[in-house]
Amino acid sequence: MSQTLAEKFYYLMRLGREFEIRCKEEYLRGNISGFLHLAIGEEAVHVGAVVGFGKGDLFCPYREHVLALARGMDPRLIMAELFGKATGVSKGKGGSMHLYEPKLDFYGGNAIVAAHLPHTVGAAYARKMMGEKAGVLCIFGDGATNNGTFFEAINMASLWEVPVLFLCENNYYAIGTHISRSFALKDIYLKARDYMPAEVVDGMDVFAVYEAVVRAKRYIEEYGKPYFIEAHTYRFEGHSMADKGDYRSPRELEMFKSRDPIKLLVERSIREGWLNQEQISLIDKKVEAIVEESVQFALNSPEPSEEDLYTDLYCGVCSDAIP
Amino acid sequence: MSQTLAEKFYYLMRLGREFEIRCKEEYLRGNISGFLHLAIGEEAVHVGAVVGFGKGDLFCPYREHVLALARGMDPRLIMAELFGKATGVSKGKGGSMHLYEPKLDFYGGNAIVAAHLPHTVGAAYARKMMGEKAGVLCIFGDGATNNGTFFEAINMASLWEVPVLFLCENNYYAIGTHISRSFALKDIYLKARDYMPAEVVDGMDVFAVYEAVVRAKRYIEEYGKPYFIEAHTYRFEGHSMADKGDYRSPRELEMFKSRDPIKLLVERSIREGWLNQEQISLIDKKVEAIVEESVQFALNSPEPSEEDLYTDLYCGVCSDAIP
Amino acid sequence: MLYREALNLALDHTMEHDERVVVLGEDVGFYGGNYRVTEGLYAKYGPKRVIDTPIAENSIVGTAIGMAMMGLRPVAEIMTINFAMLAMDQFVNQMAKLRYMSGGKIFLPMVVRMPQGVAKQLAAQHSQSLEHMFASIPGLYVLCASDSISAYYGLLHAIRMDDPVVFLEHTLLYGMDFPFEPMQNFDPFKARVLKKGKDITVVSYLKMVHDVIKVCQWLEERDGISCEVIDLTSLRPIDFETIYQSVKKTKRLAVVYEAPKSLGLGAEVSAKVSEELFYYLDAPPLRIGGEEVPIAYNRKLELMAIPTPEKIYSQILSWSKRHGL
Amino acid sequence: MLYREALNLALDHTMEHDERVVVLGEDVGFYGGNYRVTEGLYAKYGPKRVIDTPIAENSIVGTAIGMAMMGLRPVAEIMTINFAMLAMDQFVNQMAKLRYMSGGKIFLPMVVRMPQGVAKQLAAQHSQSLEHMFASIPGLYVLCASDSISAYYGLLHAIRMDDPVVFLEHTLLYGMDFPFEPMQNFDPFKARVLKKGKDITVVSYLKMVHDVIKVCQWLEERDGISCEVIDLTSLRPIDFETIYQSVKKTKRLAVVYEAPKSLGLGAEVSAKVSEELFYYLDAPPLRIGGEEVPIAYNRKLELMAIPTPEKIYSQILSWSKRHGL
Ligand SMILES: Cc1ncc(C[n+]2csc(CCOP(=O)(O)OP(=O)(O)O)c2C)c(N)n1
Ligand SMILES: Cc1ncc(C[n+]2csc(CCOP(=O)(O)OP(=O)(O)O)c2C)c(N)n1
Ligand SMILES: [Mg+2]
Ligand SMILES: [Mg+2]
Repeated sequence: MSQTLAEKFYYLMRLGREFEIRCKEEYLRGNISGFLHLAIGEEAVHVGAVVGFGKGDLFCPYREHVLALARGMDPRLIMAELFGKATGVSKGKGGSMHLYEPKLDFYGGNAIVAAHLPHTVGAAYARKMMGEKAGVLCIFGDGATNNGTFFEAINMASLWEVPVLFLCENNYYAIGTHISRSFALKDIYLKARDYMPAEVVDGMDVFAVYEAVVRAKRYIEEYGKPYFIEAHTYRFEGHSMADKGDYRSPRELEMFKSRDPIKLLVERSIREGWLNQEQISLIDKKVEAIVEESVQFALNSPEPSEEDLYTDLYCGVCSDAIP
Repeated sequence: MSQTLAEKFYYLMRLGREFEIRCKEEYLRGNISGFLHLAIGEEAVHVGAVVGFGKGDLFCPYREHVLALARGMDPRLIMAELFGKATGVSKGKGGSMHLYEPKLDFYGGNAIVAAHLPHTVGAAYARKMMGEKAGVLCIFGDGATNNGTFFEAINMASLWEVPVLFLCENNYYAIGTHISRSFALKDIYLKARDYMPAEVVDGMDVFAVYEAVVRAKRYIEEYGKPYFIEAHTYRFEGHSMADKGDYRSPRELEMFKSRDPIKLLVERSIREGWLNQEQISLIDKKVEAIVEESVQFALNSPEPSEEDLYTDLYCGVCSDAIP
Repeated sequence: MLYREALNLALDHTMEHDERVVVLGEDVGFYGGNYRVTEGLYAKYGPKRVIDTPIAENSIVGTAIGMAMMGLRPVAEIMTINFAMLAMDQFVNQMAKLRYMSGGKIFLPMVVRMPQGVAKQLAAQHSQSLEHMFASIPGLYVLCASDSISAYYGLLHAIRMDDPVVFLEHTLLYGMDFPFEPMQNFDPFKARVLKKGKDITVVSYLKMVHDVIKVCQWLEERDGISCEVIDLTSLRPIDFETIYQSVKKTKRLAVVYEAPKSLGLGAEVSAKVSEELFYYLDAPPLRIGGEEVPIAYNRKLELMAIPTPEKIYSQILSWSKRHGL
Repeated sequence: MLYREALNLALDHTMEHDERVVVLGEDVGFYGGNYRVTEGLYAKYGPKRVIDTPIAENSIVGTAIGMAMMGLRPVAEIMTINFAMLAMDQFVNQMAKLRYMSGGKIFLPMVVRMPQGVAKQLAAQHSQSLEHMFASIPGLYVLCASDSISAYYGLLHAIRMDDPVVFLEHTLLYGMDFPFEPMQNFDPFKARVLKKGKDITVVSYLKMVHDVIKVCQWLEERDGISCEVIDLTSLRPIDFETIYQSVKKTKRLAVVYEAPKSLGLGAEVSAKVSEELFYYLDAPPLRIGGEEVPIAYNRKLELMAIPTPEKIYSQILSWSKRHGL
């Protein structure tokens, strides 16, 4: 079990990491543009949570490549989206911050901080009403918890008893502003603990995240009620490609990099005998090939056509279900 | 001391009560129109808080006649405002929900639920920066605490360490919706207790409110930080004149009416020897005269003139202070 | 049939026939709604489908979006358009854009209903016509209803659509009684020609339509001026074809609306007609809108700030005279 | 001087001379601002006057209102206009109305600055021109700046005013270098005639002004058409006098702006000029605005959705030809 998991985690985290390193290169090459937010350093949260949550709907903020990959979205379709191509998962209309695939129960990407939180409450309400138990995984940052919308959603989720797992990835910064400059409490989970079970987890340890999420998932499925997890993590890059991230001391950065979640996973997996160097190399090769293929796919894909300007705006049909 | 206070409380609460009973009559007579929210039943909170707070700025919701009276606003100017007259405290442009008098540090009346909360944070920030200690009294309802703006303000007040006394008057209802249908926690003060000292007080007992507010005021002045009080109270009337309030059981209404704050005050004052029947009658007469005078004043006041349509919109001048 | 009853019937009808339709908003459930539009629904369909919400407008629209994503057909009520200002992010950035940004993968079969306009002495924060803020956003449909027929069939249509619809009502219409007749194929995207005429085309919507009809009778009786009255039941898109047809005939256009005159629907209708029918026009398009002020509590100032039948009448008359009618 | 530097200098100047001026917003302090407009101010004036806020737009504007009530002169930054949708209640219901509702007892000497418009591939939720939402609200002033002179003097003027001002910038202008010269008596409420001409009046504002200037050179060189270019540095109120004077001369009006064409500033300028100068006009007023879609991420679709110099050129040209120039 742990072995299978370790392999899966390593594959997904490595895929996420290499995919995003390549994104960065393609951005500098001019193939990707706009805001590009990398999750390098935060892979344990993204992979641990998505794998641990399993079946259910996923709602993310703008930093969602790794989340999409972990959910099983085709890397080629993501890369094509970042390249703005018609083959992209959102037909080139969304870009990095707007990956959607309802077939995978993956509901984006949202570029407005905290705006998706009420969506998750409504989604979970609907799913529960329709008799589904799987619930919704809602991911957001530390900064998002200062916005009124966060509190409205927490209250409503608790009041209406809907199965949302609120997962806050606390990377200590909202763009250039450290949490100590933007909120009054020491711990984020305190903001939710009166409304639902709330806990803190080490977001650099993918197993810890995974286990916490599995526990939480069991709770929300069993009781049909919300749960809150605060995962401590760190982004190794700037907020987006537009930000150098130099408001953080080199010492701080070093400290967190010494706990690189992929490094931690590898060390532990080797120590426990879950993975050996050979397996790791094999995965690395596979990942390399996948990433390369995704770039080639994106490069070779067509741009949207001119007609696409006005498609996908309205359905243009009236549901015939209601007499 | 208690005697002086009892007399003051009785005078203000009786004035508030009679003033609003008269408002109701004048509304039915067609002299007052629009939304008229009466605070009948909630006088102990309004009077106890304003008297207890003393010096400092006051920000209120739309149910603010008694608060304005307790702050010392001329009843004639309030009544004239309700009559929409040019002599009204807001020149007839604001009406019941919008009484303002900066000379009394009285900053309204706001008809958008919770919208004034950030104003109080900014006001307290400014006052503190200018070296004033008195701080700001911010009054709002139970329903307001479900709005995101409430949480944003609580967080910012705590983060910026500004002297705001947040006073929530919990009358159990937001229009026709009981708190149990709109929020997830049992107690409102829980929403603030991680950010600042927070307590609950019996809002039907004017002395209890007064004492809690005096304590809180001492705290915000001494530390320059916010404080939270939840006062339990009840409105005896509908939400506004447009609402019959019949979603509440007669039993519930009776129960709360048996704790009418004015009745409680009179009983205790007589028991303790602070007031006698004669004094009470004297005050009642005085109040009666004041209310009558305010109505006469309003009746005899002129309407705004046609030119007033476009006055008070812009200052139209540029501050000459900045070179 | 009362306007409010028409809305209630449309909700009731769709809820009865489609379990996916749910209603949510402040006071809509147990209390029956502040304007009694949802009266009786709570008793009939229960708290799971008639949902009382906290006072949290952004999240009312936001949760409705989440519900719609998953296949429910929510009809959210924002108590009045004034409070919708708290939900503009969900309207403008979410509701209107999710379909486009997702390359068509997400669709939102949802309606947000709300009353707007100036009632009686509710003062500035409760007296606003803000339709242009919604009608200007690509990705939204904006319908509105001036009587019980457009209320009933318009709302029915809105709920049946698979796109997000903002449905505007008017506070003063709720209690008004209008003739009602069953209709086939009511299409809210088609403007209604409520009265035929030959001299002036008068375009209006919501409550102003009734004032316009009255004024047009006066004009006909007193001044022999014949107006064609067009009622917009959709503000996004606007049915310009119907307007063009009429203006080609009358050669004169007036637009009457309650919002401040500048930068509203009147500007759009006027500009568009100028663009398309410049050489047809015998007079500059006339806009009759509100004054550029917040609405005061005082009744006299309030009435000064919005079009009244008297003002509409005299403005149309003096404009017609100035321009040779 | 860089546009962003001009804004920074205006802030610095007023902060230096008036202790009541404070700056607040997300990342404006320690970080120096996401567009570096507030760079250096934190070090110079300290955290009490350069205030980092939580991501809470409604309360950023709301606290600024409270500060202004008490006599400070806050300059709040909303990171981009897209996020201002979360603060619309404070803009529309509070900032714009408090003075009027209080019968003039409250005044709000405050500014909210924010960039708007379409930059490069930021996608729908970060690419919007929403100026009409603010410019349509009585009680607000809405200024905007197209270059370093209007940025510096416009912002200076805004901060000096005792009324609430929304100050609009454009994301793509921050890094642009413009000639700067000290001026006496710059009045942002007076539109600027940037170029004299006799055939067509072209009204624009913010970034589009520069595209318009370029297009007008093309028109002059290639087609012998002479344009007068007017730059609006205020969107509420709009200086129609300057526009009228120009149109009386040219008899032709075009308005160029980035927002979706319908229901925006273009509609207002067009409608108003039709109303006032109907008999002067030799052609229908032309609006050149964006398409009625959210902005896609893909660069080609993005450029299709907004006016570009090429599109502006060809639209003006074919319109002039159609209408006999
Ligand atoms: C409502 C809103 N305000 C501001 C922004 C600009 N913005 C984008 S990301 C961000 C910081 C968010 O911080 P956090 O929630 O901690 O997420 P992180 O990027 O650290 O994961 C800000 C302020 C936005 N997108 N939406
Ligand atoms: C943002 C907003 N939403 C809705 C309303 C309509 N409304 C007016 S008062 C009210 C109830 C407020 O309840 P509470 O805060 O408990 O105050 P109370 O009247 O009970 O003192 C509502 C929903 C409003 N004015 N503002
Ligand atoms: Mg963060
Ligand atoms: Mg209440």
